[in-house]
Amino acid sequence: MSNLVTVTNLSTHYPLGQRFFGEAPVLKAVDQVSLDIPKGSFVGLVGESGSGKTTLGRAILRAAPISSGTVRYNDGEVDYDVGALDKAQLKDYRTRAQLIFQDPYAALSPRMTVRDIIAEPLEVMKLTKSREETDERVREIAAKCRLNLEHLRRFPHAFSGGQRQRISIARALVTGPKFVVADEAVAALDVSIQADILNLLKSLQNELDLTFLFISHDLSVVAHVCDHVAVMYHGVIMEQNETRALFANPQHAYTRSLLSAIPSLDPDDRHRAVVYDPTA
Amino acid sequence: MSLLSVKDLTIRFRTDEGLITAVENVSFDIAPGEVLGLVGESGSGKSVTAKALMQLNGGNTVYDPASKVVLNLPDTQPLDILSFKRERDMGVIRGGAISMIFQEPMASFAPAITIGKQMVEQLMLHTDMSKDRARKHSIDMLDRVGIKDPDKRIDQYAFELSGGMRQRAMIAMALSTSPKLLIADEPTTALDVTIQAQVIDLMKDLVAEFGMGILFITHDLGVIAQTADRVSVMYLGRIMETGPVRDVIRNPAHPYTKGLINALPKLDDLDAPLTPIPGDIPSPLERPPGCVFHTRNPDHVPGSRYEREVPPMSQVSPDHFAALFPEDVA
Amino acid sequence: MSDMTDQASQASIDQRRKEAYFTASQRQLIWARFKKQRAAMVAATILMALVLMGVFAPFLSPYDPTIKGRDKDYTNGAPQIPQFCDHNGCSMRPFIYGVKRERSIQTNFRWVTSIDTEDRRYVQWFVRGDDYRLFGIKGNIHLFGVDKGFIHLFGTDDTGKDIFSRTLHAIYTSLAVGTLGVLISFVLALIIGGVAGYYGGWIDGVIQMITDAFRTIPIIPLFMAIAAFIPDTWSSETRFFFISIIIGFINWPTLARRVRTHLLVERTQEYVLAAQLCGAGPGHIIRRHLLPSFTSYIIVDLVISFPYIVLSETALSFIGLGLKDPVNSLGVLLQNTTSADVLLNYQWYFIPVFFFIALVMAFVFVGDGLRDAADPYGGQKK
Amino acid sequence: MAVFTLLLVSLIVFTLMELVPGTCAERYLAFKNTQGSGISVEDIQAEERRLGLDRPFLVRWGTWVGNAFRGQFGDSCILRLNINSLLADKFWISLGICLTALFLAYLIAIPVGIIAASSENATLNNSLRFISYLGLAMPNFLLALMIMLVSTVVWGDSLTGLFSNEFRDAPWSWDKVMDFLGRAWLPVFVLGWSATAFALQTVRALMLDEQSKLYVTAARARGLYGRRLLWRYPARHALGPIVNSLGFDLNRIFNELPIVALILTLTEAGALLLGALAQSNDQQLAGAIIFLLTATIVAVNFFTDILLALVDPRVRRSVLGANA
Repeated sequence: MSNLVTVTNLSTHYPLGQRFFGEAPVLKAVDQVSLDIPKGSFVGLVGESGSGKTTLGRAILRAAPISSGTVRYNDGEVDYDVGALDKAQLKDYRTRAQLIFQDPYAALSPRMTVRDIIAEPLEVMKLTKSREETDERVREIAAKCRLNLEHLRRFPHAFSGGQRQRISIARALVTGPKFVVADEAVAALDVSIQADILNLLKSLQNELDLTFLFISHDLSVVAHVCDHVAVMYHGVIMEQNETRALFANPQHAYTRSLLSAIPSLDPDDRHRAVVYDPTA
Repeated sequence: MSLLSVKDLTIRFRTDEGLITAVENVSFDIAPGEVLGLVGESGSGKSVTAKALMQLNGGNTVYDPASKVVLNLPDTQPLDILSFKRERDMGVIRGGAISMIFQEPMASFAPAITIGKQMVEQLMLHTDMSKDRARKHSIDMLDRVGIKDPDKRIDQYAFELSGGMRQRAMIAMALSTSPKLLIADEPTTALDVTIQAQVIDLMKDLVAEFGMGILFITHDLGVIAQTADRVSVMYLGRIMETGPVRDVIRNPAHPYTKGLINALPKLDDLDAPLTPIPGDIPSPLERPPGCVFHTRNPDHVPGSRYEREVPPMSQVSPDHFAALFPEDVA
Repeated sequence: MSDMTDQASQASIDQRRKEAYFTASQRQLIWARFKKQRAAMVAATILMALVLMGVFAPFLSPYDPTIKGRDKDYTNGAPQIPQFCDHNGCSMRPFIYGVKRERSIQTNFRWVTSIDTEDRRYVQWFVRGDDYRLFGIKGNIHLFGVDKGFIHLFGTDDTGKDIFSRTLHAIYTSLAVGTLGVLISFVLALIIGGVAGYYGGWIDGVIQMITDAFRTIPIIPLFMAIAAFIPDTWSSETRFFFISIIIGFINWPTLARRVRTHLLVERTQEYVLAAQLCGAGPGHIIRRHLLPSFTSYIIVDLVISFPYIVLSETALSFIGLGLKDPVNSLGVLLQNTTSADVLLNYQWYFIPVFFFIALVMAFVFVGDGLRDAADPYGGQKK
Repeated sequence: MAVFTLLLVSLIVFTLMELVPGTCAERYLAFKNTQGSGISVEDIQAEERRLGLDRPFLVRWGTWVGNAFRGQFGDSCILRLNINSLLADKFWISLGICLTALFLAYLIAIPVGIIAASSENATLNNSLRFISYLGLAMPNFLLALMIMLVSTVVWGDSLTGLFSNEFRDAPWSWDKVMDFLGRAWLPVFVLGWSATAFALQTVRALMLDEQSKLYVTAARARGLYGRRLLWRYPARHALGPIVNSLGFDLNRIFNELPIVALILTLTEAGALLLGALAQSNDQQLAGAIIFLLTATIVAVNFFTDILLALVDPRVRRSVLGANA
């Protein structure tokens, strides 16, 4: 199986403020990371806050700067070096790779109707020829994301978290992308809704032949939906493996610590968490 | 005798859209040394309930006259908390007999006052310690929750500590006056998993050491399974099910509890399908009549009495109750 | 059975009400919240009335406010209140008394005005009078007048100009200067604040420094310095524009900071990134996302800054550096009240003062109400 | 930083002064003309050379600013008097009046604003709101006017000026000070009136903002209540932004000063400025006054920044760097 996205030695460094004296310190948000995302796979990227997982996901989409290293995207039709796209290529890449956000409240423009939000990518990129065609596409994808078509006239403030996330997904998928980065797509949702969105993502993957990079801090969620998992800590990938293998036999001490930290649902299994010490 | 007894607590808020019911007929008891978990999703009214125990809800809150919150302290008359109208009366209880820790430790420390000053202030308010003793005691408490260099940290500000450290300091402050009841309002939600695990371990140790009653509020059933003795499950301001934590998690009686457990991804069985609870949580403006959950219950029979009547708390097993009509309790 | 249909119709009404809420745009929601504030609504009504009075001043006022419309026989005349009844009986049509002006040995050869209660002058509607232009249309019909002589609801000034007419026209001028000033400062603020907020970084730093420097200068003394050099030969229109520009300059730094802050906040919102990932260019993002996201706040800011602009104009005119007779603004009218003589003898000079205060207060209250209504957290405040 | 702002401001002021048509020389000689002495174009040029007006713009600005920073403002254009001696007392007196007004405004606004924000009494809140709006809407020159007129009627003394006639030119003495104080309250009151209204708004808004924060709830949950809670928590944290607004409030008072001065015929800086401008077109003098006013505001801002760093550890940290 060929790789849809190949990340090689990718680094993203941010300057940390300005200093009058000496060299400005940098934040190594992502440091020499390599990651393969096979076509049709559901790759999980796990890490705690500040681990650089969001930056990595955005760098792949060219929404965060690439300091060094390369990101390659090859879906059979096109073969892009993402760091070196020209304007036309970048525009094309935007139709092929999309992002789903964590916060369903901040990701939707409050002054646009749901129809306008979903239609925006089509209109901006002029992918449709007429308003009728746009509406047709919007209705199609909205139905796939199980949105009530009568609700397209409404504004985002009328929706609950789960519904908003479905709108967000519909917007990301309306251009027919091949690759989707889902950044903590269920973290802000209630448990009863979370499963619904996860199932939706899974079924959309099958139906639309998508490849996912699923970013999350929650190992148990990742374990359920992903077939590959990479564990990130302080800008570095500590361990990556096929999901079952990784959970059955974690190699890195940090992965073990993460696993032990998940509170078990069994009241009789009250073990203490393993504390990870990076210096050990 | 129970330490805290909440009976028929009903809380409404006055808003632009009218009177909104946040909590309805909630009753529970906490015994000394017992950890009661209160689980619920967003909008279930769990935080509002917690704040009601200390009358911390805002000025637009309306407590139903039938609501009773009674605190039984050793050697004193039972205190009817909701009957206190003056801040001064509440002041004795808040931070003294009952302490509270919040979800966001950053936001709950005053940003421009050192942690130490805030701790000493609380101690001097509730005990007759001298300033020096209060400071020594605070350093001791910080040490006990696992903060290194407590004598240095005590003179720092909240923004100078890391997230986990702040939550530890918050716990140290809450426990410094040896309260009889600790209310922990989502104390681990804002933390990373590894830090969350450490804080949970710390709280388990402290329960063993101090023996106070705890009301532990969270949306995470796993956290409850790890910490609580008994659990109450809330949905849209009502208690759906309550009982010993093992009974409720292993043999849930209420469809909502069952749904919650089925929706949760479990690490030990990766092939188990995730079953969501259908539909969305209704907005507080559209509280369903009858059983508030019937609109999302997958097994709901249209036209049944759950659409009109509020089901009573029926006994499932000793100590285990669910908001179902008796004929539906298996 | 009818019970059932009642319930059904009630449910459908509920449903429609909810649907209206869900499909309500931000503007409709703000309006709905604004309507609930009684003080702001009262202020808005007063404001609307004042604005209409200003706009239709030429029609509503019986006379030309300049020296053209003066009443030579009634200088420093007291207000004439129309009445229906007097000792001679009542009439359906309101009337005022005529006045006589005479000078004789009895009055020490000074002009003395006396009221002749036998001389009734009836109020007429839609009378022909001085020519005026309203929206470019010539007219000479005025809302009311009297059958003979003049009527002065608010009295006259020392040259016999009708204070009522002057007040209405002054409201118009003050509003016009204010609007022009707000527009000028708004354009400046949008450009300067917009550049700073959208680009951020060092550009923002430099612009902020300059804005802050501008904010430090006490602007009124500075512009007094400039206004003092306005040649007396300037026409009243030129003067009017110059004052508007000055006032626009007074106000821009505050607005520019607001624009910048809004932009800085909104720029980092996820929905902006979402639009960028759709391949939207800066133009599209500014037009479709950023501008709509804060127009309501900017409008609120504009309304709030309005009273200060009116105040500035008044202050400048008041010290004689702004607009001058024959142009009529509230500031010019207030200037007339400066002498003790006025307080002692001609109290009606103060009537425009109340209009001025009402105008400014109405603006302040409306602005405040709008601010509360547009506050996204307002509804959640406990 | 403060010096930089001042430089920038001086450039703006100087440029605007330059933009005004006519140079100092032209104007002085034109003034002389009216006094009967005949002046020719050559005279003007000679005068311009003498005053250094033929030098490039930036050089003149540099000289002006250099002198200004040393407190030397040169001679007045028309009056031909040293500006320093012309201003001296007058500037200090007006500064004193403004600062007193500012001080009094906050002395009233802080407690009242805090009480207004923490009280849930709707009548009290609404009436305070109304009063402070009235303060905003009623320009203080109107207020000054009213008081003056009333006092003229009631006491037969218009209360104008800062000194009674017999003291106007007298050297400073105890009696003169008392006389001064007896009259200075009026401008202070008038200037303080709208300043208080503004400050009240600021304080109330800031307090409402702070009170809704979680740390206040947390402090209540620890048993604090009433005044102790109010002063130690929200009030203390709202102090920073209040201190921050001092400079701009002073600016506002300066803005109103000349107008009030005009009505009350005070002969201090504001009215002097007005006179300098309106009658004699004296840009040297006007520039000096505006420079001094701005320098005062910059200085106040500088001190409030220091004060802020003392009050708020977060600011201290960002000023001194992360290691402090």
